[in-house]
Amino acid sequence: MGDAFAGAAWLVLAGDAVLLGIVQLSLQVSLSAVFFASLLALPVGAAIALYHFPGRGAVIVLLNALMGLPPVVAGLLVYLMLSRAGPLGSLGLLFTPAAMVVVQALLIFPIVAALTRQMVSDLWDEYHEQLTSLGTSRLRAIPTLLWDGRFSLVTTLLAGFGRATAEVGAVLIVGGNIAGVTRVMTTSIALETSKGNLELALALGAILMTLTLLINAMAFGVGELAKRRYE
Amino acid sequence: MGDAFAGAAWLVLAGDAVLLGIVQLSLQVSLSAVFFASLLALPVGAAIALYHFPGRGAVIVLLNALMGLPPVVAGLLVYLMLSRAGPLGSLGLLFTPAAMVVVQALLIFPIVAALTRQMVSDLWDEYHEQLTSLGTSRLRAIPTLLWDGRFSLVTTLLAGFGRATAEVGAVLIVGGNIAGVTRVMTTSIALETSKGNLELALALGAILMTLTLLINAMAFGVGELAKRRYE
Amino acid sequence: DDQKFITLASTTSTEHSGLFEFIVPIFQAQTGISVRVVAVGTGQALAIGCNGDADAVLVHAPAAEQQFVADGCGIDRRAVMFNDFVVVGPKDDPAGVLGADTVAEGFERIAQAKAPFASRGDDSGTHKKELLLWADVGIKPTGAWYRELGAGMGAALNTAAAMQAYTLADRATWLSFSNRQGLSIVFQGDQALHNPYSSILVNPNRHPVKVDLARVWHDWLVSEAGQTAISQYQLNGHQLFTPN
Amino acid sequence: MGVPQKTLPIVFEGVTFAPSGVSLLGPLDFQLNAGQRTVIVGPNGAGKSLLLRLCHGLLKPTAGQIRCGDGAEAKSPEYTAVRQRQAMVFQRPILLRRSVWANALYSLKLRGIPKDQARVETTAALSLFGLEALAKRSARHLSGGEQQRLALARAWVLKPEVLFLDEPTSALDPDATVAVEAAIDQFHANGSKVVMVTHSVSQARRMADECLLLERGQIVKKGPVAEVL
Amino acid sequence: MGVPQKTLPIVFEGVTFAPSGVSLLGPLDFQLNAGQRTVIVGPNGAGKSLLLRLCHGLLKPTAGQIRCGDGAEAKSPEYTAVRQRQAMVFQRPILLRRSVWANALYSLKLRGIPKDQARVETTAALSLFGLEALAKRSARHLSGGEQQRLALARAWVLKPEVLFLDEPTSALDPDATVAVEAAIDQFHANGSKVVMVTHSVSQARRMADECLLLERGQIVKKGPVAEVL
Ligand SMILES: Nc1ncnc2c1ncn2[C@@H]1O[C@H](COP(=O)(O)OP(=O)(O)OP(=O)(O)O)[C@@H](O)[C@H]1O
Ligand SMILES: Nc1ncnc2c1ncn2[C@@H]1O[C@H](COP(=O)(O)OP(=O)(O)OP(=O)(O)O)[C@@H](O)[C@H]1O
Ligand SMILES: [Mg+2]
Ligand SMILES: [Mg+2]
Ligand SMILES: O=S(=O)([O-])[O-]
Repeated sequence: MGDAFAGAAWLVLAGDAVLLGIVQLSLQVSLSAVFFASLLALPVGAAIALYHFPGRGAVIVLLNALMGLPPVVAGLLVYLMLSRAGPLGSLGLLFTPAAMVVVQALLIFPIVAALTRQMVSDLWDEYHEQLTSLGTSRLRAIPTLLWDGRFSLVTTLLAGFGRATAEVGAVLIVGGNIAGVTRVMTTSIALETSKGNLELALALGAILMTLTLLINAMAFGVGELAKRRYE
Repeated sequence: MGDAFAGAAWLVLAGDAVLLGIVQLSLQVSLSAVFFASLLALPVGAAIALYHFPGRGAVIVLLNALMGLPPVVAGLLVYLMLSRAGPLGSLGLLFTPAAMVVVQALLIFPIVAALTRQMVSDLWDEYHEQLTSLGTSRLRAIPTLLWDGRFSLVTTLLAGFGRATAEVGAVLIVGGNIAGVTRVMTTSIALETSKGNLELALALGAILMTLTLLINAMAFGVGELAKRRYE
Repeated sequence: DDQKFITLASTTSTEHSGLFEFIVPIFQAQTGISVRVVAVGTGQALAIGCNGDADAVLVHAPAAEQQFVADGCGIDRRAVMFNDFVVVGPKDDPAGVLGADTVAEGFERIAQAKAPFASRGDDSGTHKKELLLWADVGIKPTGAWYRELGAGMGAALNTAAAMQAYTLADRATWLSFSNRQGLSIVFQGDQALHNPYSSILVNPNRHPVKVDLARVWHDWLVSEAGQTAISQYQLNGHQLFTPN
Repeated sequence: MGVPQKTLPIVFEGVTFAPSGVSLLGPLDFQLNAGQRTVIVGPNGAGKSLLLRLCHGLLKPTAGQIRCGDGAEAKSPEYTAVRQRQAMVFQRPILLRRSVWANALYSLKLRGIPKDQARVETTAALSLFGLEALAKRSARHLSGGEQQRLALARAWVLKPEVLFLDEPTSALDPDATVAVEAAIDQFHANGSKVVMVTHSVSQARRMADECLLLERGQIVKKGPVAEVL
Repeated sequence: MGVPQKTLPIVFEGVTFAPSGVSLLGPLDFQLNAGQRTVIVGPNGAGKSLLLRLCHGLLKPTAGQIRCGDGAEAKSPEYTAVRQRQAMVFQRPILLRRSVWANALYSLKLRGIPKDQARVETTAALSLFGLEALAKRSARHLSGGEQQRLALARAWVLKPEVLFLDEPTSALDPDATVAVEAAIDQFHANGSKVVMVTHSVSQARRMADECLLLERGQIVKKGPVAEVL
């Protein structure tokens, strides 16, 4: 184990082009997915917290339930959409990083939206009457609440990011784990596992977790600094 | 697709013993994992929110990062522990449902703990001085805050539950997807996918999502009733 | 445990073919022992065996099997059955593999046409066979047409189907695979495509495995009863495995 | 009269408020007219704050009607526009998790007031309520009285036609109370309607043209302050 | 004297409070003695609430020392025990998201008071502060004055040696104010120490044995109320 990890760490430090490419693609895909999913999920989650409409309870239940959308299922759905035989086949997106971003965004969206819905609901309980009195429409309240809750919402985004970097089922199906094209960290780990190279797989896992840790540490640091400025 | 789904739905309704067994095992494993993980994660998350200790920031970052622990990596770690060649091999837990509960609990723990930490932090900001004045020790504040935040914390538990029912990487490694013993919904879906039975796989996915929806609807209903009583 | 069982590590292709679903109940009826099949990648199956987490293995990767025995992980390797590999590809066969006389010729045509080829890329028995075939024709496959997937047989077939690529598959998986889209067999029947399966007992001196029960299975596979059961397994009218 | 009157009078017709079956307020029939300073007094839990919320359209009556000058009903969506011409200082104001400055500026930004003008008005309001030195502070860290002043400033910048004040000087020191009462008077002099809740009999005497005495959800007396108290 | 005195006097020695470099309070040197009702007055933002928080050990002084009767320092962990013999009613009390009853009972449960006794005392406190009819209501839906009374009841049941009151009647109606002042006096008569912040000069006159005038974080006057105000 020690050897395999030292070996893998060495590959990273030595700038092994293949491994670096995989690492980079992993980050690119997952960060893009978080970015695009959150762009939509934050306002949508907030909107569901603020607006009352028929079927709202059902939408909340659906969103909460979709936090449990299996990556394999999401992968299959996107595969069928993007496959040559599917409705979007002509785009030629299957087995490209773009397809992986799409499927991960699909997975992350409900997580970020559902958790945002909850946090914004709690904030809205407090702000509701005051904001309404000040003349804030519900639409206008969305950015207000997202902004005032930004320090807490970071954790929500990190949950989404974690989901993206960790999952393998979806990117495997729509990416195909093609070496040099769509191979990312988790699919590499799964591959090494199926090859029986368990220690190398774990070492890759350790590298992935190290990266995740770094990104989380950065998010935490930025948050703390911003909080200090605000206080 | 329609046919495959109708067929799969028919199997469930007709009480197909194999499919029902798989469905039941899925629920048993995931609910147990959520239960055991939360038993620990709720108080631990709350404790991290309340206590100040050296390295607290690092613990928060670690917990947030572990929301991104890849199922395959968790699976490998537990596999190496439970393997005959590993330290806990003599327990004979590998390829049993118990092992699947363990690995899913490992995956869920950081999610529930990190999100609880955030929610309890926010509540603590409000309650801090008042509770301290009333003579609440930090230890005693843990149940107080968990109780007062219970309606919001449900979403956290649902996020954990979703993670558990959806993942395939971990249960595949430590469960082995043995027919009749450790085969659950997600591993069945993955299996049918690799057999090329995409429609059957999707139909199984739809059944799984229906179950997840039902459980989420129940949680929502209970929550709303309880809220009404409280109000 | 009042129920006697053994754990068998095998590959996804054997499992997906439905073979175990057919023969294990027969075995159990005759011996009272049930078999829990863990179907994973070839390397992982051997690793599970080597760690003592399975009592026997059934795989199709001759070189890796020899290594497994040589490393002391397993004992008593026995040939159980065989089938063959097939080259599958798009029905319109852009590389013209259909006209080839040998698999080597077929592979050469694919390389020449730079037609998409999906390689398992996972060190499985099938992948190693494919690499041997390329080596035989003296081609080092590289370039955008050669896509190294890193996937199990089923996943590789799904991917190949969607990108209309050629690939090498074991017949059992191919026959039990539904999502063929435009794929069909473009070459089969060369002696070079022989695909033998072996049963190996996990070395009981390394780990406290259920060697006695496993041996019953091991023996049964090559017995009259086991061989008959294997030969009787059919899918859509095709016999998938031929007993040795 | 500086501010045009459109939201007045506010007319209550058989209004009751009973959120979960139990009646907390009413039935109430009365109206709030332009030009007068109305002060609402009454014991704790009488329903004074609920009454202000109903006037301001934050709560919908369980039965009856609340209509305002241009006919909008408190239940209707048009009341949003009416509410924009009103402002309210809550008994327990909620401040945004932002600076004092950002809090005061917030509702002007909402109304699309040009930046420069908004800045000028915010500065004026903060200094009127003695907060200019605290502009950069985070609002949530203000003292009780400072928070109340900020809530007043935030309502003040809106130049509303009707200003609802729920015990607006309860946390203020005596000097600030005098200053705020003067500001309210100036507001009234400009033609705006003031509706104020207070527990201070002396403040009611100073500020009321008309006084409502509320008890257990009912208006038990209404008239000049000398008569009511 | 019903309650034994251990937390008094509370002694400030060169205490300053400057959370982010800027001094908000002090340097302060004074002491709070047993037997007297101390009233703290001063303009908004003077630091009155901060001062109470320091006495109650909720804030740690930036410099200097706060010591209490049995020697515990506000910085030390033993102050937790001291704090358990004090109670505070905050300017803006925070109520638990539970019923009125559960709120009043909460701190008794914390202290492990036997159930029956706790029930009796809770009932008594709720009725003393006029809340008996509201026991089953959810506390967060109370009116402003009702919330303040519940906070008083919650402190009252603890029978503290020292009671810190931060503008405890600011949201109360005149009758309730009289009742609460009487309750505080009774409390004082039982030998407990009362430290109270108020903006009402008349209340200060009624309630103060000793008066502190705080301005900009400094004690500018201290003595009998007639001298100070
Ligand atoms: N959402 C609610 N659900 C149930 N009861 C409520 C709700 N809101 C207010 N109440 C009750 O209605 C009554 C009137 O409340 P309101 O806040 O109007 O009183 P108030 O006259 O303003 O009293 P105070 O002088 O204490 O501020 C109170 O008894 C309160 O507990
Ligand atoms: N955590 C904090 N950070 C920064 N400034 C603070 C903090 N807490 C209080 N202040 C400031 O310290 C000053 C004193 O606050 P304090 O709450 O003690 O005032 P006060 O005398 O109680 O006033 P009031 O009569 O308005 O309640 C105020 O100007 C306030 O803004
Ligand atoms: Mg009120
Ligand atoms: Mg104060
Ligand atoms: O469900 S996973 O794809 O993340 O294993």
